[in-house]
Amino acid sequence: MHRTGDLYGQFQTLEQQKETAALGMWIFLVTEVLFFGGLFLTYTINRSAYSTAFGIGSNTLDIKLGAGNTVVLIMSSLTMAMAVWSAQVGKKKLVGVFLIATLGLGTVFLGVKGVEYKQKFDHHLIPGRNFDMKYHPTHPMPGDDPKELALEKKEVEEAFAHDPDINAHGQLYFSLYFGMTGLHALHMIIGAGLLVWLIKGSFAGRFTPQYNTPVEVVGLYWHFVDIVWIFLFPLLYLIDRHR
Amino acid sequence: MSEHIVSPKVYFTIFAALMVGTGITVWAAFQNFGKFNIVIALGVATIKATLVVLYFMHARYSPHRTQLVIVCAVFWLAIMLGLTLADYDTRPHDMQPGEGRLVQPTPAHFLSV
Amino acid sequence: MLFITAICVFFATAITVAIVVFFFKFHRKQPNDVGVPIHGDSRLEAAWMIIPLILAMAMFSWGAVVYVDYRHAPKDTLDVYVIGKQWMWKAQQPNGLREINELHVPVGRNVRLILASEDVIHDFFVPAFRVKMDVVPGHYNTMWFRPTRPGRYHFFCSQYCGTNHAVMGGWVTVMEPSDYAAWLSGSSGGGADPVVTGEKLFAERACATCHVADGTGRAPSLNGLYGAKVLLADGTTVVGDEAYIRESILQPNAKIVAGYQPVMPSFQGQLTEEQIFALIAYTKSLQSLPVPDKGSGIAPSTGKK
Amino acid sequence: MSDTPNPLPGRQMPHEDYLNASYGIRSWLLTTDHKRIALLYLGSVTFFFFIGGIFATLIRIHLLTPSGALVTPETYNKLFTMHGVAMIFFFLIPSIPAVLGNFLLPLMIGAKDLAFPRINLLSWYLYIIGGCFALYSFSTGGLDTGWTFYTPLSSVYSNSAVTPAVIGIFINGFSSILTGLNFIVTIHTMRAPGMTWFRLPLFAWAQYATSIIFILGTPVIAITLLLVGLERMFHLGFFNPAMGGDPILFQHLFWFYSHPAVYIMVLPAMGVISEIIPTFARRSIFGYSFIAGSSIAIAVIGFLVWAHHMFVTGESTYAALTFSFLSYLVAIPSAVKVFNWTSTLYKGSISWDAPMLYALGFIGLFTIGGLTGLFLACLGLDIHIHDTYFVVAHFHYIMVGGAVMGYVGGLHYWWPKITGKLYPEALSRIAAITLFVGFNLTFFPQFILGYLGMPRRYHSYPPEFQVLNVLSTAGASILALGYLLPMAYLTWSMRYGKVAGQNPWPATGLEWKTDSPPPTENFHVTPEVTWEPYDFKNRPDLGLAAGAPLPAPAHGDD
Repeated sequence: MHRTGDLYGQFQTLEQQKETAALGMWIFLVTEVLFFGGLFLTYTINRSAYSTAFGIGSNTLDIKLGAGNTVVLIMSSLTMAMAVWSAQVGKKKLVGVFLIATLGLGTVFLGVKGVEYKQKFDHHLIPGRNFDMKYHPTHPMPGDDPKELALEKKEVEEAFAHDPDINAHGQLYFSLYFGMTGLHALHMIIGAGLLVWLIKGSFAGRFTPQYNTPVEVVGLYWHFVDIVWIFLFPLLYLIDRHR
Repeated sequence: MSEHIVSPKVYFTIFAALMVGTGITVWAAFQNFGKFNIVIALGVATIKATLVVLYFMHARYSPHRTQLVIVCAVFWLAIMLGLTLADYDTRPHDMQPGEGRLVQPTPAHFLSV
Repeated sequence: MLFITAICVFFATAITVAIVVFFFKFHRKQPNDVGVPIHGDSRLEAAWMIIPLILAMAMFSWGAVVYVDYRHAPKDTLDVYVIGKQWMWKAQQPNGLREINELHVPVGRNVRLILASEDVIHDFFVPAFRVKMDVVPGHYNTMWFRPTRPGRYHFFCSQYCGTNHAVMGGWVTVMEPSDYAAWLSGSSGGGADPVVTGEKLFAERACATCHVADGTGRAPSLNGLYGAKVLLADGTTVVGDEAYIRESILQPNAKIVAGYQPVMPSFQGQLTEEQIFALIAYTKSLQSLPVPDKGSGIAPSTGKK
Repeated sequence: MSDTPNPLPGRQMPHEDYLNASYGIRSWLLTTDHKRIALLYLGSVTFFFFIGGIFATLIRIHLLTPSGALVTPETYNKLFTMHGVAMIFFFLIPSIPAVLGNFLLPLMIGAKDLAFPRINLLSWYLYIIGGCFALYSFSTGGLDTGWTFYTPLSSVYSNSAVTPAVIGIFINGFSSILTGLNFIVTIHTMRAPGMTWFRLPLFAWAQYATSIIFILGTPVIAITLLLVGLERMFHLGFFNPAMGGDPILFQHLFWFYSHPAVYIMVLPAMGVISEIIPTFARRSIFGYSFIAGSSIAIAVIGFLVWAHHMFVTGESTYAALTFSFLSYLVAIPSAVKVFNWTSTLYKGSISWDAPMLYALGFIGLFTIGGLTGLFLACLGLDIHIHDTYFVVAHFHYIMVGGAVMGYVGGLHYWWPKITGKLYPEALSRIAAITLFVGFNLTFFPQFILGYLGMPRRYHSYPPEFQVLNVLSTAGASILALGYLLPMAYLTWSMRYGKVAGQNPWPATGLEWKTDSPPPTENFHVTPEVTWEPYDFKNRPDLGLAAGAPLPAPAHGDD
């Protein structure tokens, strides 16, 4: 199909094209909801079966990093929304600024996630042959809070006394943890790629009050990724903190 | 259909609300509310998600068609989670020979051998 | 069954006849002929939504009654343990007699099979009795039937389970009760009485140190546990059935009896399915023993049997 | 010309159409034209149909004798698994939507293309990549888990190439999702002026309903199979009871998609039938809004019944009762469709063209398939016939008797539009009848086999089942002939067939108002719809009014 300016050949008007693109993205997000939904269901069923193991697994996560990341991601949603606004009101320069801010915050999020993954690796909490919930409490790492570590140790020991298979159940928790956060991170990476493309476009001054469909559509996607995290954070980090 | 432009003021208000929500979740997680911990955590998360959808994603100002799409997503998610959990949750109340009570263990499984 | 078949045959025939009749009767005579433009009739639509709906509900109700009955065995059953593994069936009679790919049952008794799998999902299917049930690893499923005529009947595995799925079957032999009794005592070479095995295990694995019969131990007495309601720490009750006993052996902390500490270690991975069956059989044999006033997990309202 | 009236004899001047607009392999592989993509799909799904068909043939030959003389048990298990995977995921699910839907949807609603042409091409590439993974799995060790991939057999115990297969289906899933997304958006935003929702062809309604299932169901199977793949590769325990996982959970997730997937296969076929019947009965369809509504109802209720595949897994009795009840509800919209189609024949002017024969065959077979579904939905009966040949026969009646009949019938019906040529009429009628007879002979005995207690997926069976198995195999050979025949003459007609003209039947849809084959942009002038669907009376342009002059092949009105 031929393209005239910003209008693709199969459409009659720019407005129709914009509506279509937005609807397309919304429907894509519906499939994403169900895609993550399958994981959430798996998580729910297993968590209700093994709440102790899941609680212990959850408590080994670093709540400061998790909460910090939540703030970072929500902030990136704000800058994304502002980028859309800038395009809508024709502040071409601001579009680029806000997009870069979004990308920056997204990168920070992924970086923190990387740090957390590294920790889990060091603590022998990657599902597989070397997985051992007992390892970390007995092998302190530099920078660990001894009080917290002692608490963890007590918790793990108690759990082991009753259920020698807590490692298997803990592995389930971490399989789901890596599955869910990994898939979320993958979505972030794809989103970051889209942002780079948008930033290029914004430098070329492509986005105007008349034509800002790409910014808006990518914005929808980005906010969705944010929403997934809004649910992942309490489910993975906070389920058993009150013990 | 003219485009509705949301003012930055709204965005910042929503952002503030989301921050407060995050604060509440984290605070509540350390209190012991028994069964209600999970309810609070997911309740706040749902409110936060709704705010994002309505304002950041402009669903509030979108055509009915888009709103219908969102409702469908939530509805189907509810079907999947609801009906599956209904199976698991009714197993403990299932009837037992002569007793009118259940047999099946919860998904607790473990195989020996 | 007959009802459903009749309805289905009726509708299939009616539609076929209608199609064939219309097909010939309204065959186009002139190349330019156009049919009569009838756009529809809401009354007709309503009729053919409501009538099938009523018929469907009748079918549903019939099926539901049969199913609920099937899923809930009567009380006085002869319990046989059946284990499926790739690709054979092992059965164990109440007296411990073991069979492979064979199952002997007396005629006229309610027989309940307690099904467990050692590997993948299987399914125990006796076409002649119209019963089947999946054998799911990690779960106990039960099924029951009441044989009415002596004879030998095929049973199959009907959930696909790998290479030799098709040959994972055998014969159910239905015998006169006297023959069955003779067969049980006659072929004693099969194995020890599971109650005896269970009792031995109970001692060997030091269960008896805590589960003291008179209720003075660190754990509740098991006398009278089977079939009774157990009061749990969270205030709910649970029936002391096979599934509960199995769970309590493998995951002691899942359901703590009221008034006791969660101190029992898990026997996950330390007992075979058959040993668990034996322990359950032993627990069942304690059903009629006197329940101590204190130190039993049984809910007071139920009292002893 | 053909014996059917042809209001528009072939244009005299040579015109450009989508087939000769550009040449060369690149112009096909990089095309964004929905019509060319449809043909790419046509080629690739036919390829998978062949593969699946070969497996089916071997299965039927193997089952001639009770001991199964042809192949080893391992090979047999691989054959039926690969038959299922190839046929379901790579033939039936894409067949009507991706071939006919792709070709027709924009034409039917008067659009120049789908909403997202490049995503449409991407769908095809995803399908091909997924297909390559599946073929890789088939050729390096095969696949022996059953197409249902039940855990822990698939995730732990099977020694076959499960991982590439699940990756293939995962990727193919995204092809389905993107197709569904494209269709829904297209129907919402790309309709021509005057094409209101209630003037949409019923085929478009059916595609819409199918797309709902695509976008809501497919992501769930994608994530589920992804988890199975991960479980296999990294020895995780999501569904493995030995590690604390739950195999029943897998079945819930699997059937959440795979039951609605049955409607993905049959709904578009119902759409095809709803087009063919009014055309050849030459009268308005009976109960338009009820047929349209029942498509949506099937799509929605179809999502609420999945655990009826699990009545004997030990799911809770309450859940079983609920799902059985809901399963009966889904029977109602299907019945409504059958009644309406039959009523459309009443006082029509019925011609005996091949597409009509396929359509009537569809109604007959679908009725049997649907009614036997009532047996399976009945809890008490399902205990006995679950996982037996009764189930096999039932779903083949729906999928082969229903979906494939619809697909082949639709191919015939729109063949003149797709290629601009007519197929040989006599041969095609013979093929339709051969298919119908062969199909019934193959699968009807299987109902009886199942009721007698022969479990499915058996490479050998007790000798008392032999007679019925031999009958079934005999039928299968007739059935194979019934499939090869259309493949041969349709291919032949592409070159030697008579020129079809715009509207050979004639039919009322918008797709018949443009050239055959259509030009790349579908319509020379954006069409405007002023007529009601399936209305033959007020359409002088069809040239059916007694004594009416044939309409002039004016350029302006198309």
